[in-house]
Amino acid sequence: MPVRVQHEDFDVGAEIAKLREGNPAIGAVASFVGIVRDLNEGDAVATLTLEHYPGMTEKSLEEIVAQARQRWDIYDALVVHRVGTLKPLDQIVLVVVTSAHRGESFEACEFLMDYLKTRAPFWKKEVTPEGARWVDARASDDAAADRWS
Amino acid sequence: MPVRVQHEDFDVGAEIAKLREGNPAIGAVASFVGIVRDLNEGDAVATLTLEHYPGMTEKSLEEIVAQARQRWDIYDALVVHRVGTLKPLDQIVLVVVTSAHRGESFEACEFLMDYLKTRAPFWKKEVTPEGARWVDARASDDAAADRWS
Amino acid sequence: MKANETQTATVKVLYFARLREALGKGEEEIVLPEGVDTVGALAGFLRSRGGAWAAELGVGKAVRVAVNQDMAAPETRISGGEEIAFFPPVTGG
Amino acid sequence: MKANETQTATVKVLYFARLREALGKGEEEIVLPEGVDTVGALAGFLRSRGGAWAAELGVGKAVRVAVNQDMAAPETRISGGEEIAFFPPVTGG
Repeated sequence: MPVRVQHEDFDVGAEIAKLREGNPAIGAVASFVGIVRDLNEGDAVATLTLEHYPGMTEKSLEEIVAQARQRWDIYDALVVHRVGTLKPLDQIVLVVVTSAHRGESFEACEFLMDYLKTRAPFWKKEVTPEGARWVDARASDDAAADRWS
Repeated sequence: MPVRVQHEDFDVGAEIAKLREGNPAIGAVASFVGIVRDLNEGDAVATLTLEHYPGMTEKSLEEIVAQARQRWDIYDALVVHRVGTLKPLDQIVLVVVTSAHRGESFEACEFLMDYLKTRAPFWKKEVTPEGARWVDARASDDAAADRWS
Repeated sequence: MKANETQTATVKVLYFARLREALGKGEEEIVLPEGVDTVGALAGFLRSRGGAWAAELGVGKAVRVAVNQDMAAPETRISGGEEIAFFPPVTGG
Repeated sequence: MKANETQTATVKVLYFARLREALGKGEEEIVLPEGVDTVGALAGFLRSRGGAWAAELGVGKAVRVAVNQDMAAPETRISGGEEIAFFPPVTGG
């Protein structure tokens, strides 16, 4: 399963080890971990709650992984995204890509993050001293995703 | 210590956890693992031996990390590179970069790998059915490094 | 249009995140009124409820729509039986 | 030039990887001959030994040089006391 949406935390080292297990043709593993920061737009963040669209979220992530496989010569890709209420220092998302050479895994990993940020139905709500608020989509994320089209 | 050259293997999950430990301003961790492949230029690889220039290797890696810190708004960077005799599936190199947002850590991580590949004094010798041979430098690695200058 | 066809032209409508909160519900069944055969027309029908519906789904609001879990456009056709979701721009990752 | 100054003008020379194997040694002390005051001149002196030295350090060979662990060029000056390393293009990572 290249895609998982879950409440539980994930173990980066174990996920990487599992993805490349037994494939001696892999020469490169690029990975990314997104983490809850204690500060967003100048305000202290106490908690961050992630909502998603069950069914569509998994489907869109699988489509994004399928696109990455078409565009780059990679062996495997994994996306794990948490939902529910998290706090600063908690892991949110993991993307891992394996390939023969580093260029492909780096590019595919960045592509997966950029597309996930702009196309997968997740929404963040954060609690700050000012109260709870939905996080706004960032124009810079759209720009990052547009690089690939 | 942002740079280590060692015979021992490394634990990717533990290294990432240590690098971001206690810094809730970190929102992004990009990492890369390079691995010994069982096939290079069409020949089966039995072992790969890495030689380095003790002293200069560490110094050049530290300079590369310092450059990355100057060029990108990152929190930390780690480079671990193994030397000695390795076999297919063994880990060779780890680069980890932490930052607030993902763009910086991805770019700095790729930069570190590209510079390390072309400027840090390591040399690979592989044993294949054809005998032992020194691995040739790749023009594609020079091109990758040239992107940053 | 025959009476029994009209009866079956219902859609399941979902609302997420800021929209779910503002509209006060996450899900409802809607019998498509006559002439409502696109995503845009359905949004117009919802806006006609007034109040938060008019405000949240009005012009200038960044609202995304998915039909059967695929991103859709105002002109995407609907004919009953679909799952239609309205939500704000996504912010995961 | 005074005799005791000439005596101290030695350098430590290192060879790595393919070069170390082809030249049959990884390290040596060299007393700089008179007039050898650049990296290029030192390479010329080493080539004058003939055989593998002439072949491995000859024109068209991709050889890198570091002086005191910094990358150097043929015109980099040396005056004794340096650590000078010759090696092939690097292939780590």
